[in-house]
Amino acid sequence: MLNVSGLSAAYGASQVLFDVSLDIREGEVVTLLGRNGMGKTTTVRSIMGLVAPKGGGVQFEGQPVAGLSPERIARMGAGLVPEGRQVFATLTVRENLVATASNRLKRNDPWTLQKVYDLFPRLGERAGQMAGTLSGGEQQMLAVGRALMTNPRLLILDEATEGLAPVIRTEIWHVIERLKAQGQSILLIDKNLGVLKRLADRHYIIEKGRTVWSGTGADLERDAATVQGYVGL
Amino acid sequence: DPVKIGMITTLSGPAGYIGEQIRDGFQLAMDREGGKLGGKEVELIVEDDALNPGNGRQIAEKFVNDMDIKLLTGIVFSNVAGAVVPDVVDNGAFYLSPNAAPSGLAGKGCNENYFTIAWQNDSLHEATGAAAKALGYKKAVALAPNYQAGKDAIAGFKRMFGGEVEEIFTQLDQTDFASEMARIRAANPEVVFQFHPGGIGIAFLKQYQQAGLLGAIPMVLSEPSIDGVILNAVGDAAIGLTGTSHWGADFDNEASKEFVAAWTGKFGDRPLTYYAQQSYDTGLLIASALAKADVEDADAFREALRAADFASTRGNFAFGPNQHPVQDWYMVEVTAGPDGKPVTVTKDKIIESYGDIYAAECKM
Amino acid sequence: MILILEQLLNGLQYGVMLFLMAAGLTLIFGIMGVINLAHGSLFMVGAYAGTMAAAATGSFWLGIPVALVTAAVVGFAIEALVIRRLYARDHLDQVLATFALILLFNQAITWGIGRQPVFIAIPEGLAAPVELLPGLFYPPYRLVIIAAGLLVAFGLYLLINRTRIGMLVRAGATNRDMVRALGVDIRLLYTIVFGLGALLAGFAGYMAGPISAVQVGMGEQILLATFVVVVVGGVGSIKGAFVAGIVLGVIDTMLRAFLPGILRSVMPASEADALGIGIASMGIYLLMALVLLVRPKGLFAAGG
Amino acid sequence: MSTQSQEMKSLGVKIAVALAAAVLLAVPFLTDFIGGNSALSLITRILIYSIAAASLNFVLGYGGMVSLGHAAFFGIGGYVVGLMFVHYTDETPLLGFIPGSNQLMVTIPAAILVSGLLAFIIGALSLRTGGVQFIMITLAFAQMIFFFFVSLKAYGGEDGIIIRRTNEFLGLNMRDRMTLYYVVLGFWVLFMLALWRVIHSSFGTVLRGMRQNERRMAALGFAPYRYKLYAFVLSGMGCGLAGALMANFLRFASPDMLHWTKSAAVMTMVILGGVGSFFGPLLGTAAYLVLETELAALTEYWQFWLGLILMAVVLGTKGGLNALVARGVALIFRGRT
Amino acid sequence: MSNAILEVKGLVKRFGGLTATDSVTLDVRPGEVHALIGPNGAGKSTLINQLCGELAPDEGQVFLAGTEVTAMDVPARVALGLGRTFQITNLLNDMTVRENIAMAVQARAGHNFRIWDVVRRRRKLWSEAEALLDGTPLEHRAHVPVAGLSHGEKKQLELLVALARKPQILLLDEPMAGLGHAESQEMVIRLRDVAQTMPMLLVEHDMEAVFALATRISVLVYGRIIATGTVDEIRTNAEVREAYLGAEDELC
Ligand SMILES: Nc1ncnc2c1ncn2[C@@H]1O[C@H](COP(=O)(O)OP(=O)(O)OP(=O)(O)O)[C@@H](O)[C@H]1O
Ligand SMILES: Nc1ncnc2c1ncn2[C@@H]1O[C@H](COP(=O)(O)OP(=O)(O)OP(=O)(O)O)[C@@H](O)[C@H]1O
Ligand SMILES: [Mg+2]
Ligand SMILES: [Mg+2]
Repeated sequence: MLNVSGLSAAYGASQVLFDVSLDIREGEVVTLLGRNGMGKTTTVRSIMGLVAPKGGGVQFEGQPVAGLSPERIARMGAGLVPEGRQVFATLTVRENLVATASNRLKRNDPWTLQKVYDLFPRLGERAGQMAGTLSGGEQQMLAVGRALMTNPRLLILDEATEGLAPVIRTEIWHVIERLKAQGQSILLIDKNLGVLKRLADRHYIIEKGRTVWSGTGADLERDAATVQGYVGL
Repeated sequence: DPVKIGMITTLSGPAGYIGEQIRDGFQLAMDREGGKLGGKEVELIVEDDALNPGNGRQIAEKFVNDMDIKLLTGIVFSNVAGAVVPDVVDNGAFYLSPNAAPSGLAGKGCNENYFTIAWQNDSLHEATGAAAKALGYKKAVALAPNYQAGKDAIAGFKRMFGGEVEEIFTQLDQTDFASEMARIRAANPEVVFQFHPGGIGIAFLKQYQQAGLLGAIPMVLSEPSIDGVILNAVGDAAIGLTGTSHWGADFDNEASKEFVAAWTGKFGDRPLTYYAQQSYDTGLLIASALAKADVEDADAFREALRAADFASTRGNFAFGPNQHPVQDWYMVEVTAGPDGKPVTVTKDKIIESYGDIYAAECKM
Repeated sequence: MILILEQLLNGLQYGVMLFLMAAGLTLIFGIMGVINLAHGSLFMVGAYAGTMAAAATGSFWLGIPVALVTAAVVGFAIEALVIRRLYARDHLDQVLATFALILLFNQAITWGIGRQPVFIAIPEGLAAPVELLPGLFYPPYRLVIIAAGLLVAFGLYLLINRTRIGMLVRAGATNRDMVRALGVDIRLLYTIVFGLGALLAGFAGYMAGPISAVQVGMGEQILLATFVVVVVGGVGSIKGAFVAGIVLGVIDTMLRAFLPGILRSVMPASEADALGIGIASMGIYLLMALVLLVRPKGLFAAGG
Repeated sequence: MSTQSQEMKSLGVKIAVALAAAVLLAVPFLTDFIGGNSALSLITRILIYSIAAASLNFVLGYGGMVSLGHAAFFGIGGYVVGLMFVHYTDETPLLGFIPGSNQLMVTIPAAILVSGLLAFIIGALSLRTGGVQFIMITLAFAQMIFFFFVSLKAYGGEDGIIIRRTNEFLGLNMRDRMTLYYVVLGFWVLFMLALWRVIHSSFGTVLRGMRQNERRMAALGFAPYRYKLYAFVLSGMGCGLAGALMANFLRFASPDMLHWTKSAAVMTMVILGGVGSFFGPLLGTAAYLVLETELAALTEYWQFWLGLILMAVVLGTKGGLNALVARGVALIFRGRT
Repeated sequence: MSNAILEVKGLVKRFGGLTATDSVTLDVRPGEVHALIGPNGAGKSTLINQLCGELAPDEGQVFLAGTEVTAMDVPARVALGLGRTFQITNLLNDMTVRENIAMAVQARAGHNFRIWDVVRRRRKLWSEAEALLDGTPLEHRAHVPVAGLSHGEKKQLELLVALARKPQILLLDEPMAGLGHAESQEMVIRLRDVAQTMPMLLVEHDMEAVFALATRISVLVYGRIIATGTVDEIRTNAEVREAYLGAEDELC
């Protein structure tokens, strides 16, 4: 459903991505691995149209999306949990969740406010509080909930478990498992390699803006030495 | 070479209409002789000071130093005049004021190259005070914004009025006068005097009517509050007011009739104000002087100006010792014109051959 | 007694008028976060458009739709041509651009209509003062303005706090990219909301016409006052702007009405007058400074 | 940036400064080429206003404090000169004990001192707020001072104070435009050098930090309030100097100098030139004043064209004229190598 | 009086109806890494903010090296030797990595009201900044403005800036968050090194790191400290497992 090939991108004059390629098929959970500053977030931003790609192609459901506006891409079914939360600080928790909620793809079992509150009871307790005053972890939950409320076809989680307590982290992994079972496609960026190995179908590693390795969980075990060089163990 | 005349005036902002009147009035004086004044070819150069003393000064500098202009006129506002006039006269050029005449330049600060054709600022309101007195009022409420011109206005009014005056000060940028209306009603004076220039004056008059005070308590106004443009914008809220003026469009003298006809001929029904008239008179004065002397010959030209040897649209006109006008003041009444729009009708003469109180301080 | 009551009513009415003038700015500046100095120009555009229409048709009421539509269309145009390019930029760029707009609008009016102020009458039936209480006369047109102000306040409150549009605009003010990345066409939304703000400005301008002067530069006269209202109320809060309008209106009116008198009872008359007038004439600026010193974010900081 | 290109750049700056110095010194002899005597006045005004603009830019661009009240300091500077002149000619002491003066070496330091004091008071109160509230509270204080002087009957109210003679200075003939120009130029050079030092000083660096992130600076141990207040006072003093020079140049001080539109105009100059850049305020001031005078001479609808040009600059450049010039210079350099 | 560097007694902070800090008493002693863990929204950051003076507590006292600092503002406490990092990075965005560090050095060096010196010539600032950068992942990014750093790089810079200020005690709010897998491991090593000379209060959700670094752990739940103990005590505390750790096998 998502196909990125030979993607390059830059911030102003400094080029960050040189050659990133990856594929996500319907219902797959795919990870993007790499050390800090290698271009994971930039890849995500390029996919979402938040950074204009310089070259290469991005196709969503077979349609080229490079150059489209973020809202167009989002409407086609991409749902983003951005790095660093980026909740709407001046809106309440509830407003954060409902402001951009939608079910464009007409899911018959869409995410609702209640379901999000069930997933993160903490958000229910804080429904009327300004998001800017939430704790770091609460904001992170809100960012995840907000993306879920758009009922996306492809969910992109950029370090979505950052700052979450272990119990909540576990909870999120459960959700991802459940979503995966329902056929949701997911792109994951995270540092918890152990869990990722178990959850994901395939992995990509990027290094200095280039895809340098890709394979399944089994391949990961097999190439442990190479992988360790890229992301540590 | 034509005699160049530099006009620094305010063409932008809410007061832009005043500058426009001044420019057009002067042009009419030139048109009279087919572009000449006093038989000499003249060239009028107009620039907008945007009501900014610094800008005015810059323009004057260019006129006097670069373009070698010896005759300047046109300034609307006193604070622009304050920045421009001293510099102009120090450089040996003449400044002839068609409007602004601050006291600072009328008394100790007077200068032989500085002439005022309109009036001294204070006398506008002194005349109104005299009118209120003449109408037999003893108890007045006087309103003006809390700034220099406002205080001067009330002081001027009181000087000639003589009766009991309650003062109410407003703000310069005030838009709502409901509170003042209530205070006026509570004070219940025999007459109200108010001075609010420009837009706030329009608002004041409209709200006076809306509060039901128009007709209930008579109002007297000085000239700047009832010029033709303001009356137009105020509409029927002005009808019945009493004002004072040194000139009116209905003046029965040749010069005035000629002027009004020329204005109507050129600008149709665009309101005519005393600003245009003052500027027109300035043109006539220059013409009279140019006919006698060269601008280059400053002393002779100054003498010619002092003589004020022209037929003023206001009839009686002479210069006092500080080279400010000595003239008559009239009472005017605002009535509905043929089309229902308010117009002023000139009534009695209130003061005759009046100059100003600063003249004595002027040593020339 | 009746005088105090009347002055209170006057203050209230002035306060509502202040709010009405500031309402559009609350949207554009308070919620969208755009420093729009040209708010006054939109006020002026509405006043001129409506007045011209009223003069042509002879009906005050027909002027209203014309004022609204013209101001909104001009608002759309400004947003699409200028403001849209500046959201991502420093606020100071907005200051310069909208300052340029003021110059353009003032000259455009001078060019097209002329420098003279134009006349607009109060609609028939609303002109003659009515007696609210024995001895308390009040111009009915002002009652209409109060009603209009209340209506606008209520409508805006609902729009901002109860609808998704309100949420999205507030969200966009802090993080535009994120709103887009969640599938909302914020550019369209912002154009619409800016247009709405312009429309409100135009409405206020037209309604103010019969009690003040319709002239070039009329917008700059109210510009500061409107910013004061928004800031005193707490940027981004409709409730705040409304309360601030009324508080400022009442206190300002009461100060002007009674301060010199009160001071005269404790000090010599001439000094009392000078001091009282001095304080009163600094009006809303003094009040704003005091409010901000006590509550640096205004009366109702956003979200409160 | 490589050290080589940095060296190139600093060399470029040196050459530009030397060139500018030569031009500024020669201005009075070039007036015939650049439009006559009034051009000398225009350039004098540009120098004076650019002091005010650079002072504002110091708090606004470097310190992140958007003040819309700097006309207060500009105006007070002017009024100090005016008041001292009035009392000099009246031979009465000001407030009963301060003798008047017509000596530039007295009035200028006095103006700087008084405006610094005023900036201290206004700053100490205003800096309790930040952001938009800061804009408005500085505006409020400036407006109060404006209203105060507008109703100050003893000193001409809104008609202002006419200063018949420019202050005396080292026995020079200050009525001579050229002399006055060089005196202003002298103050300008001193001011710009001082500003350069301050910006690159320890304090200047801290100030830039404050603009970017006050909370971080506090966490490092810098007390934001004190640093910002210090900057605000320095900036007020700069504006006071400009005001004092302007009063001497115009031989006039009036509330117009204190009006909020003056604050706005100076801010416009800063933004036009480029916020937070050293030469931006000068460029902005020059562009603004030249446009204003030249356009006004061409057409009475000059504000329309001024508006259009300002708009073009905002929309077309990111970072004002300074950025535009920098890009132009970069283009030339790249073209060569 | 104990010899604790940092001591908190009965601290209370309420936000409306919510008691975010509920009579918290704890201390940090020389040579120790005191870890503070607890569920999201337990009040850890709120506590840190009160310790460093950004938030005023409603009740209770804070002592820094024996001096009561409860009423002092942030800079005053920093001057007494308190250092911190922010959970959500808080840096000078337009300045480079090196300048950010130099600013911290400058803060410590003083003389910052001088308007007549030249910062670039204060060589010690720059050499010290260089020295701090040496051997870190940011070494080659010294000239990059913070705005051009990735998320994880900013987190690394947070720590360097705090270290450059040379505090007596360091409050760390989730230093591992945002770091990659490999970087987290490197950070643990680095912190262990720093801990030799600098006591710390460490807030962190990365249990691997906490267990590797802490000499003592306190658990905060709903604003209250429910347990304090050694790594092993906490690891096996049933209440903590339930409220916070969850099924640990999920972890790695
Ligand atoms: N706004 C920006 N401007 C300039 N450069 C940037 C910007 N954002 C990121 N970069 C640079 O782009 C490169 C890739 O950054 P990116 O955020 O994509 O990395 P990442 O892999 O997501 O890292 P992390 O794990 O730390 O989040 C980094 O070197 C970073 O310095
Ligand atoms: N200004 C505030 N107003 C209301 N509630 C607040 C405010 N600040 C924080 N809170 C609430 O206080 C609680 C404690 O927040 P705090 O940030 O201290 O949590 P934390 O322990 O750091 O959590 P995390 O691990 O997620 O960062 C949270 O529930 C938060 O929503
Ligand atoms: Mg990233
Ligand atoms: Mg936290």
